Amino acid sequence: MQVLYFAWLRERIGIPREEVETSAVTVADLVAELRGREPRYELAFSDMKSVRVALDQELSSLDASLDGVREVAFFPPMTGG
Amino acid sequence: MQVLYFAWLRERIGIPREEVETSAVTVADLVAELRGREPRYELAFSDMKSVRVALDQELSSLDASLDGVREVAFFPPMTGG
Amino acid sequence: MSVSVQAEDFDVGAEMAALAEGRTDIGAIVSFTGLVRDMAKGAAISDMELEHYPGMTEKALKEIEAQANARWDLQGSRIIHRYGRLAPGARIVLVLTASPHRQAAFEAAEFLMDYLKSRAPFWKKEGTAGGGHWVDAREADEDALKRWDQE
Amino acid sequence: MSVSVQAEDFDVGAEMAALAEGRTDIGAIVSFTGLVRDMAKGAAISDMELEHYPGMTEKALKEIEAQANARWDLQGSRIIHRYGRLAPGARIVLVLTASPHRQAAFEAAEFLMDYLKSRAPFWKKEGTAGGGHWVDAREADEDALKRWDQE
Repeated sequence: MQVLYFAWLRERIGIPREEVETSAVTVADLVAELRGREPRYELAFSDMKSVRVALDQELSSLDASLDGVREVAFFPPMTGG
Repeated sequence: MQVLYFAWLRERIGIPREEVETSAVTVADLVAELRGREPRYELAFSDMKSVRVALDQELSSLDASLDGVREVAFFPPMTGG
Repeated sequence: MSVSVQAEDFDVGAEMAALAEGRTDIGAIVSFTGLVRDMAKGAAISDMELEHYPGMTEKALKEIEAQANARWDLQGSRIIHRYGRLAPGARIVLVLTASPHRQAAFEAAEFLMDYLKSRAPFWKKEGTAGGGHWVDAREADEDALKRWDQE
Repeated sequence: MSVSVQAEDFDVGAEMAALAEGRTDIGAIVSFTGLVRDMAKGAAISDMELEHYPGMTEKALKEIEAQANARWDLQGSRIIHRYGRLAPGARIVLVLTASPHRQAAFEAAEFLMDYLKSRAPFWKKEGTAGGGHWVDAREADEDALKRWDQE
Protein backbone atom coordinates (compact mmCIF):
# COMPACT_ATOMS: atom_id res chain seq x y z
CA MET A 1 0.00 0.00 0.00
CA GLN A 2 0.94 3.67 -0.41
CA VAL A 3 1.88 5.37 2.86
CA LEU A 4 1.91 9.18 2.90
CA TYR A 5 3.43 11.58 5.43
CA PHE A 6 2.60 15.27 5.88
CA ALA A 7 4.01 18.29 7.72
CA TRP A 8 6.50 17.41 10.48
CA LEU A 9 5.91 13.66 10.02
CA ARG A 10 7.09 14.08 6.43
CA GLU A 11 10.09 16.12 7.60
CA ARG A 12 11.11 13.64 10.31
CA ILE A 13 10.75 10.60 8.10
CA GLY A 14 12.37 12.47 5.21
CA ILE A 15 10.04 11.36 2.40
CA PRO A 16 6.51 12.37 1.41
CA ARG A 17 5.35 8.87 0.47
CA GLU A 18 6.49 5.30 0.03
CA GLU A 19 5.18 1.91 -1.05
CA VAL A 20 5.01 -0.43 1.96
CA GLU A 21 4.60 -4.19 1.81
CA THR A 22 2.96 -5.22 5.05
CA SER A 23 0.71 -7.80 6.64
CA ALA A 24 -0.32 -5.41 9.41
CA VAL A 25 -4.00 -5.86 10.31
CA THR A 26 -4.65 -2.46 11.89
CA VAL A 27 -3.21 1.04 11.63
CA ALA A 28 -1.59 0.54 15.06
CA ASP A 29 0.14 -2.64 13.77
CA LEU A 30 1.49 -0.69 10.80
CA VAL A 31 2.79 2.08 13.07
CA ALA A 32 4.54 -0.51 15.28
CA GLU A 33 6.12 -2.07 12.19
CA LEU A 34 7.34 1.30 10.88
CA ARG A 35 8.73 2.30 14.30
CA GLY A 36 10.80 -0.88 14.33
CA ARG A 37 12.49 0.04 11.05
CA GLU A 38 14.69 3.03 11.79
CA PRO A 39 15.16 5.83 14.36
CA ARG A 40 13.57 8.44 12.04
CA TYR A 41 10.28 6.46 12.11
CA GLU A 42 10.63 5.88 15.84
CA LEU A 43 11.01 9.64 16.31
CA ALA A 44 8.14 10.55 13.97
CA PHE A 45 5.72 8.21 15.73
CA SER A 46 6.99 8.81 19.29
CA ASP A 47 3.95 10.85 20.35
CA MET A 48 0.85 9.20 18.88
CA LYS A 49 -1.46 11.76 20.57
CA SER A 50 -0.18 14.16 17.92
CA VAL A 51 -0.67 11.83 14.96
CA ARG A 52 -3.82 11.58 12.86
CA VAL A 53 -4.51 9.00 10.18
CA ALA A 54 -6.58 8.91 7.00
CA LEU A 55 -7.44 5.68 5.17
CA ASP A 56 -8.12 6.14 1.48
CA GLN A 57 -8.49 9.86 2.17
CA GLU A 58 -11.06 9.52 4.98
CA LEU A 59 -10.16 10.44 8.56
CA SER A 60 -9.92 7.25 10.61
CA SER A 61 -8.49 5.93 13.87
CA LEU A 62 -5.47 3.93 15.00
CA ASP A 63 -7.49 0.81 15.72
CA ALA A 64 -9.07 0.79 12.25
CA SER A 65 -8.54 -2.22 9.98
CA LEU A 66 -6.30 -1.92 6.93
CA ASP A 67 -8.31 -4.53 5.03
CA GLY A 68 -8.69 -3.39 1.42
CA VAL A 69 -7.01 -0.03 2.10
CA ARG A 70 -4.76 1.28 -0.67
CA GLU A 71 -3.64 4.61 0.78
CA VAL A 72 -2.70 5.38 4.39
CA ALA A 73 -1.75 8.93 5.37
CA PHE A 74 -0.17 10.06 8.65
CA PHE A 75 -0.16 13.71 9.71
CA PRO A 76 -0.34 16.06 12.71
CA PRO A 77 -3.63 17.64 13.82
CA MET A 78 -4.87 19.81 10.97
CA THR A 79 -4.49 23.58 11.03
CA GLY A 80 -6.54 24.84 8.12
CA GLY A 81 -8.67 27.96 7.77
CA MET B 1 -40.26 72.57 19.49
CA GLN B 2 -39.89 70.63 16.25
CA VAL B 3 -41.98 67.47 16.14
CA LEU B 4 -41.07 64.85 13.49
CA TYR B 5 -43.05 61.87 12.25
CA PHE B 6 -41.70 58.87 10.35
CA ALA B 7 -43.07 55.90 8.39
CA TRP B 8 -46.76 55.19 9.01
CA LEU B 9 -46.96 57.89 11.70
CA ARG B 10 -45.91 60.39 9.04
CA GLU B 11 -48.45 58.96 6.60
CA ARG B 12 -51.35 58.99 9.08
CA ILE B 13 -50.65 62.50 10.31
CA GLY B 14 -49.94 63.65 6.77
CA ILE B 15 -46.83 65.75 7.42
CA PRO B 16 -43.17 64.88 8.13
CA ARG B 17 -42.62 67.62 10.72
CA GLU B 18 -44.19 70.64 12.38
CA GLU B 19 -43.41 73.34 14.92
CA VAL B 20 -45.46 72.76 18.08
CA GLU B 21 -45.97 75.32 20.86
CA THR B 22 -46.63 73.35 24.01
CA SER B 23 -46.31 73.44 27.76
CA ALA B 24 -46.35 69.62 27.98
CA VAL B 25 -43.98 68.38 30.69
CA THR B 26 -43.44 64.83 29.44
CA VAL B 27 -43.62 63.02 26.10
CA ALA B 28 -46.87 61.38 27.26
CA ASP B 29 -48.37 64.84 27.92
CA LEU B 30 -47.40 65.93 24.40
CA VAL B 31 -48.96 62.80 22.88
CA ALA B 32 -52.20 63.45 24.83
CA GLU B 33 -52.22 67.03 23.57
CA LEU B 34 -51.67 65.99 19.94
CA ARG B 35 -54.36 63.29 20.14
CA GLY B 36 -56.84 65.93 21.29
CA ARG B 37 -56.23 68.01 18.17
CA GLU B 38 -57.67 66.04 15.26
CA PRO B 39 -58.72 62.47 14.34
CA ARG B 40 -55.56 61.92 12.25
CA TYR B 41 -53.41 62.39 15.38
CA GLU B 42 -55.84 60.29 17.42
CA LEU B 43 -55.45 57.51 14.82
CA ALA B 44 -51.65 57.82 14.57
CA PHE B 45 -51.23 57.55 18.35
CA SER B 46 -54.00 55.00 18.97
CA ASP B 47 -51.60 52.14 19.69
CA MET B 48 -48.75 53.50 21.77
CA LYS B 49 -47.14 50.04 22.05
CA SER B 50 -46.14 50.56 18.40
CA VAL B 51 -44.77 54.07 18.87
CA ARG B 52 -41.16 54.91 19.70
CA VAL B 53 -39.81 58.35 20.56
CA ALA B 54 -36.46 60.09 20.20
CA LEU B 55 -35.60 63.33 22.02
CA ASP B 56 -32.96 65.42 20.27
CA GLN B 57 -32.09 62.31 18.22
CA GLU B 58 -31.62 59.96 21.17
CA LEU B 59 -34.02 57.07 21.79
CA SER B 60 -36.10 57.86 24.85
CA SER B 61 -39.32 56.85 26.59
CA LEU B 62 -42.86 58.17 26.92
CA ASP B 63 -42.40 59.27 30.52
CA ALA B 64 -39.28 61.31 29.71
CA SER B 65 -39.24 65.04 30.40
CA LEU B 66 -39.35 67.54 27.54
CA ASP B 67 -37.37 70.09 29.50
CA GLY B 68 -34.85 71.72 27.17
CA VAL B 69 -35.72 69.41 24.28
CA ARG B 70 -35.75 71.02 20.82
CA GLU B 71 -36.61 68.04 18.59
CA VAL B 72 -39.10 65.26 19.32
CA ALA B 73 -39.50 62.42 16.82
CA PHE B 74 -42.24 59.77 16.78
CA PHE B 75 -41.90 56.58 14.75
CA PRO B 76 -42.77 52.86 14.66
CA PRO B 77 -40.30 50.20 15.87
CA MET B 78 -37.24 50.41 13.64
CA THR B 79 -36.65 47.90 10.83
CA GLY B 80 -33.12 48.55 9.63
CA GLY B 81 -30.45 46.14 8.47
CA MET C 1 -14.20 52.87 12.17
CA SER C 2 -16.42 54.47 9.60
CA VAL C 3 -20.13 54.87 8.90
CA SER C 4 -22.00 55.91 5.74
CA VAL C 5 -25.70 56.52 5.18
CA GLN C 6 -26.26 56.89 1.47
CA ALA C 7 -28.64 56.39 -1.45
CA GLU C 8 -25.84 55.02 -3.67
CA ASP C 9 -24.83 51.38 -4.00
CA PHE C 10 -21.53 50.15 -2.55
CA ASP C 11 -18.73 47.79 -3.64
CA VAL C 12 -18.05 45.09 -1.04
CA GLY C 13 -14.66 44.11 -2.50
CA ALA C 14 -13.46 47.72 -2.60
CA GLU C 15 -14.65 48.37 0.97
CA MET C 16 -12.88 45.26 2.19
CA ALA C 17 -9.67 46.25 0.38
CA ALA C 18 -9.83 49.73 1.94
CA LEU C 19 -10.21 48.23 5.42
CA ALA C 20 -7.14 46.00 5.02
CA GLU C 21 -5.07 48.51 3.00
CA GLY C 22 -1.38 48.39 3.90
CA ARG C 23 -1.94 46.15 6.94
CA THR C 24 -0.45 42.75 7.66
CA ASP C 25 -1.74 42.28 11.21
CA ILE C 26 -5.35 41.33 10.40
CA GLY C 27 -6.26 37.66 10.76
CA ALA C 28 -9.96 37.68 9.90
CA ILE C 29 -12.41 39.86 7.98
CA VAL C 30 -16.14 39.14 8.18
CA SER C 31 -18.65 40.83 5.92
CA PHE C 32 -22.42 40.85 6.06
CA THR C 33 -24.39 42.09 3.06
CA GLY C 34 -28.17 42.48 3.32
CA LEU C 35 -30.20 42.38 0.10
CA VAL C 36 -33.78 43.19 -0.94
CA ARG C 37 -35.68 39.91 -1.35
CA ASP C 38 -38.30 39.46 -4.06
CA MET C 39 -40.74 37.75 -1.69
CA ALA C 40 -42.05 38.43 1.82
CA LYS C 41 -44.64 36.32 3.60
CA GLY C 42 -45.56 34.69 0.29
CA ALA C 43 -46.18 37.97 -1.57
CA ALA C 44 -44.06 39.20 -4.48
CA ILE C 45 -42.16 42.41 -3.71
CA SER C 46 -41.85 44.95 -6.53
CA ASP C 47 -39.56 47.29 -4.63
CA MET C 48 -38.59 48.50 -1.18
CA GLU C 49 -38.62 52.06 0.09
CA LEU C 50 -36.21 52.74 2.94
CA GLU C 51 -37.01 55.79 5.02
CA HIS C 52 -34.60 57.06 7.67
CA TYR C 53 -34.11 59.90 10.14
CA PRO C 54 -31.28 62.07 8.79
CA GLY C 55 -28.99 63.20 11.57
CA MET C 56 -30.11 60.59 14.08
CA THR C 57 -29.21 57.72 11.72
CA GLU C 58 -25.54 58.70 11.50
CA LYS C 59 -25.40 59.21 15.28
CA ALA C 60 -27.02 55.83 15.97
CA LEU C 61 -24.70 53.97 13.58
CA LYS C 62 -21.60 55.61 15.08
CA GLU C 63 -22.78 54.71 18.59
CA ILE C 64 -23.43 51.10 17.56
CA GLU C 65 -20.00 50.89 15.93
CA ALA C 66 -18.29 52.39 19.00
CA GLN C 67 -20.01 49.81 21.21
CA ALA C 68 -18.75 46.96 19.02
CA ASN C 69 -15.22 48.36 19.08
CA ALA C 70 -15.33 48.72 22.87
CA ARG C 71 -16.52 45.16 23.28
CA TRP C 72 -14.30 43.28 20.82
CA ASP C 73 -10.67 43.52 19.78
CA LEU C 74 -11.35 44.98 16.32
CA GLN C 75 -8.73 46.31 13.93
CA GLY C 76 -11.32 47.98 11.74
CA SER C 77 -15.03 48.18 11.09
CA ARG C 78 -17.32 49.66 8.48
CA ILE C 79 -21.08 50.19 8.27
CA ILE C 80 -22.87 51.32 5.11
CA HIS C 81 -26.67 51.59 5.09
CA ARG C 82 -28.64 52.73 2.06
CA TYR C 83 -31.96 54.56 1.95
CA GLY C 84 -34.44 55.37 -0.81
CA ARG C 85 -36.13 53.10 -3.34
CA LEU C 86 -34.41 49.75 -3.94
CA ALA C 87 -35.24 46.93 -6.37
CA PRO C 88 -35.23 43.22 -5.44
CA GLY C 89 -31.64 41.96 -5.42
CA ALA C 90 -30.26 45.39 -4.47
CA ARG C 91 -27.78 45.69 -1.61
CA ILE C 92 -29.22 47.41 1.49
CA VAL C 93 -26.57 47.19 4.15
CA LEU C 94 -22.91 46.27 4.60
CA VAL C 95 -21.13 45.47 7.85
CA LEU C 96 -17.39 44.70 7.89
CA THR C 97 -15.29 43.70 10.88
CA ALA C 98 -11.56 42.94 11.04
CA SER C 99 -9.80 41.29 13.96
CA PRO C 100 -6.73 39.18 14.76
CA HIS C 101 -9.11 36.28 15.54
CA ARG C 102 -12.14 34.87 13.74
CA GLN C 103 -14.44 34.62 16.76
CA ALA C 104 -14.24 38.36 17.52
CA ALA C 105 -14.83 39.28 13.87
CA PHE C 106 -17.89 37.00 13.64
CA GLU C 107 -19.40 38.08 16.96
CA ALA C 108 -18.91 41.79 16.31
CA ALA C 109 -20.53 41.51 12.87
CA GLU C 110 -23.54 39.68 14.33
CA PHE C 111 -23.79 42.22 17.14
CA LEU C 112 -23.74 45.11 14.66
CA MET C 113 -26.44 43.51 12.50
CA ASP C 114 -28.65 42.75 15.53
CA TYR C 115 -28.39 46.38 16.61
CA LEU C 116 -28.99 47.76 13.14
CA LYS C 117 -32.17 45.68 12.84
CA SER C 118 -33.85 47.17 15.92
CA ARG C 119 -31.93 50.29 16.96
CA ALA C 120 -31.06 52.21 13.81
CA PRO C 121 -33.81 54.60 12.67
CA PHE C 122 -34.73 52.97 9.36
CA TRP C 123 -38.19 51.88 8.25
CA LYS C 124 -38.91 49.60 5.32
CA LYS C 125 -41.97 49.79 3.11
CA GLU C 126 -42.50 46.91 0.71
CA GLY C 127 -44.31 47.44 -2.57
CA THR C 128 -46.65 44.58 -3.54
CA ALA C 129 -49.50 44.12 -6.04
CA GLY C 130 -51.86 44.96 -3.16
CA GLY C 131 -50.08 48.24 -2.46
CA GLY C 132 -47.25 49.31 -0.18
CA HIS C 133 -47.04 48.22 3.42
CA TRP C 134 -44.65 48.94 6.26
CA VAL C 135 -42.57 46.01 7.42
CA ASP C 136 -43.37 45.06 11.01
CA ALA C 137 -40.55 44.78 13.50
CA ARG C 138 -39.93 41.08 14.22
CA GLU C 139 -39.99 39.82 17.77
CA ALA C 140 -37.10 37.53 16.80
CA ASP C 141 -34.98 40.61 16.08
CA GLU C 142 -35.72 42.05 19.51
CA ASP C 143 -34.82 38.67 21.05
CA ALA C 144 -31.60 38.53 19.04
CA LEU C 145 -30.61 41.81 20.65
CA LYS C 146 -31.15 40.52 24.18
CA ARG C 147 -28.48 37.84 23.98
CA TRP C 148 -25.80 40.58 23.95
CA ASP C 149 -26.98 41.86 27.35
CA GLN C 150 -26.68 38.49 29.00
CA GLU C 151 -23.01 38.01 28.33
CA MET D 1 -22.07 24.88 -3.73
CA SER D 2 -18.52 25.03 -4.90
CA VAL D 3 -15.06 24.32 -3.57
CA SER D 4 -11.59 25.33 -4.81
CA VAL D 5 -8.15 24.40 -3.54
CA GLN D 6 -5.62 26.60 -5.28
CA ALA D 7 -2.27 28.36 -5.07
CA GLU D 8 -3.70 31.51 -6.70
CA ASP D 9 -5.24 34.45 -4.87
CA PHE D 10 -9.00 35.08 -5.08
CA ASP D 11 -11.26 38.14 -5.47
CA VAL D 12 -13.87 38.34 -2.69
CA GLY D 13 -16.09 40.85 -4.53
CA ALA D 14 -16.09 38.77 -7.72
CA GLU D 15 -16.87 35.56 -5.81
CA MET D 16 -19.74 37.26 -4.01
CA ALA D 17 -21.12 38.65 -7.28
CA ALA D 18 -20.96 35.19 -8.85
CA LEU D 19 -22.87 33.69 -5.92
CA ALA D 20 -25.71 36.24 -6.21
CA GLU D 21 -25.66 36.46 -10.03
CA GLY D 22 -29.18 36.84 -11.48
CA ARG D 23 -30.88 36.10 -8.16
CA THR D 24 -33.33 38.28 -6.23
CA ASP D 25 -34.30 35.81 -3.51
CA ILE D 26 -31.18 36.11 -1.32
CA GLY D 27 -31.55 38.11 1.89
CA ALA D 28 -28.11 37.77 3.43
CA ILE D 29 -24.56 37.02 2.29
CA VAL D 30 -21.84 36.43 4.87
CA SER D 31 -18.17 36.23 3.94
CA PHE D 32 -15.19 35.18 5.99
CA THR D 33 -11.68 35.94 4.76
CA GLY D 34 -8.68 34.56 6.62
CA LEU D 35 -5.35 36.35 6.22
CA VAL D 36 -1.70 35.64 7.06
CA ARG D 37 -0.74 37.68 10.15
CA ASP D 38 2.70 39.21 10.54
CA MET D 39 2.98 38.12 14.17
CA ALA D 40 2.35 34.90 16.10
CA LYS D 41 2.99 34.47 19.83
CA GLY D 42 5.10 37.63 19.83
CA ALA D 43 7.39 36.53 16.98
CA ALA D 44 7.52 38.25 13.59
CA ILE D 45 6.37 36.02 10.72
CA SER D 46 8.27 36.34 7.44
CA ASP D 47 5.98 34.00 5.49
CA MET D 48 3.67 31.04 5.83
CA GLU D 49 3.91 27.73 4.00
CA LEU D 50 0.59 25.91 3.62
CA GLU D 51 0.88 22.20 2.94
CA HIS D 52 -2.15 20.11 2.05
CA TYR D 53 -3.17 16.60 1.02
CA PRO D 54 -4.17 16.78 -2.65
CA GLY D 55 -7.22 14.65 -3.30
CA MET D 56 -8.32 14.40 0.31
CA THR D 57 -8.49 18.18 0.67
CA GLU D 58 -11.10 18.59 -2.06
CA LYS D 59 -13.11 15.66 -0.66
CA ALA D 60 -13.01 17.07 2.87
CA LEU D 61 -14.08 20.55 1.77
CA LYS D 62 -16.96 19.15 -0.30
CA GLU D 63 -18.13 17.06 2.65
CA ILE D 64 -17.96 20.03 5.00
CA GLU D 65 -19.90 22.16 2.54
CA ALA D 66 -22.55 19.45 2.06
CA GLN D 67 -22.97 19.22 5.85
CA ALA D 68 -23.54 22.99 6.09
CA ASN D 69 -26.07 22.87 3.27
CA ALA D 70 -27.92 19.97 4.91
CA ARG D 71 -28.06 21.79 8.22
CA TRP D 72 -29.01 25.33 7.14
CA ASP D 73 -31.32 26.79 4.52
CA LEU D 74 -28.58 28.04 2.21
CA GLN D 75 -29.09 29.45 -1.27
CA GLY D 76 -25.42 29.20 -2.10
CA SER D 77 -22.01 28.59 -0.58
CA ARG D 78 -18.40 28.82 -1.64
CA ILE D 79 -15.12 27.67 -0.12
CA ILE D 80 -11.70 28.66 -1.47
CA HIS D 81 -8.55 27.55 0.35
CA ARG D 82 -5.07 28.39 -0.84
CA TYR D 83 -1.87 26.40 -0.39
CA GLY D 84 1.83 27.16 -0.95
CA ARG D 85 3.97 30.03 0.29
CA LEU D 86 2.06 33.14 1.40
CA ALA D 87 3.32 36.52 2.61
CA PRO D 88 1.90 38.39 5.63
CA GLY D 89 -1.34 40.11 4.60
CA ALA D 90 -2.10 37.48 1.95
CA ARG D 91 -5.56 35.90 1.80
CA ILE D 92 -5.62 32.23 2.88
CA VAL D 93 -9.25 31.19 2.90
CA LEU D 94 -12.67 32.41 1.79
CA VAL D 95 -16.03 31.14 2.98
CA LEU D 96 -19.26 32.56 1.54
CA THR D 97 -22.81 31.70 2.57
CA ALA D 98 -26.10 33.03 1.17
CA SER D 99 -29.50 32.57 2.80
CA PRO D 100 -32.91 34.20 3.02
CA HIS D 101 -32.13 35.01 6.68
CA ARG D 102 -29.08 36.46 8.39
CA GLN D 103 -28.91 33.96 11.24
CA ALA D 104 -28.54 30.96 8.92
CA ALA D 105 -25.89 32.73 6.84
CA PHE D 106 -23.85 33.67 9.93
CA GLU D 107 -24.13 30.25 11.59
CA ALA D 108 -23.26 28.31 8.45
CA ALA D 109 -20.19 30.49 7.83
CA GLU D 110 -18.99 29.96 11.43
CA PHE D 111 -19.64 26.23 11.16
CA LEU D 112 -17.65 26.01 7.93
CA MET D 113 -14.72 27.91 9.44
CA ASP D 114 -14.74 25.79 12.60
CA TYR D 115 -14.61 22.65 10.47
CA LEU D 116 -11.93 23.98 8.16
CA LYS D 117 -9.71 24.79 11.16
CA SER D 118 -9.64 21.23 12.50
CA ARG D 119 -10.96 18.88 9.83
CA ALA D 120 -9.50 20.00 6.50
CA PRO D 121 -6.06 18.49 5.77
CA PHE D 122 -3.97 21.66 5.79
CA TRP D 123 -0.85 22.31 7.83
CA LYS D 124 0.72 25.70 8.40
CA LYS D 125 4.43 26.34 8.81
CA GLU D 126 5.41 29.82 9.94
CA GLY D 127 8.73 31.29 8.95
CA THR D 128 10.46 33.31 11.70
CA ALA D 129 13.97 34.64 12.30
CA GLY D 130 14.56 31.49 14.39
CA GLY D 131 13.56 29.21 11.52
CA GLY D 132 10.32 27.64 10.38
CA HIS D 133 7.96 25.91 12.76
CA TRP D 134 4.71 24.06 12.36
CA VAL D 135 1.67 25.76 13.85
CA ASP D 136 0.15 23.72 16.67
CA ALA D 137 -3.53 22.88 16.55
CA ARG D 138 -5.34 25.02 19.12
CA GLU D 139 -7.51 23.39 21.76
CA ALA D 140 -9.89 26.34 21.34
CA ASP D 141 -10.45 25.27 17.72
CA GLU D 142 -11.33 21.74 18.78
CA ASP D 143 -13.71 23.17 21.39
CA ALA D 144 -15.29 25.48 18.80
CA LEU D 145 -16.12 22.39 16.78
CA LYS D 146 -17.88 20.67 19.66
CA ARG D 147 -20.60 23.28 19.99
CA TRP D 148 -22.07 22.11 16.66
CA ASP D 149 -22.60 18.60 18.05
CA GLN D 150 -24.55 19.82 21.04
CA GLU D 151 -27.29 21.56 19.08
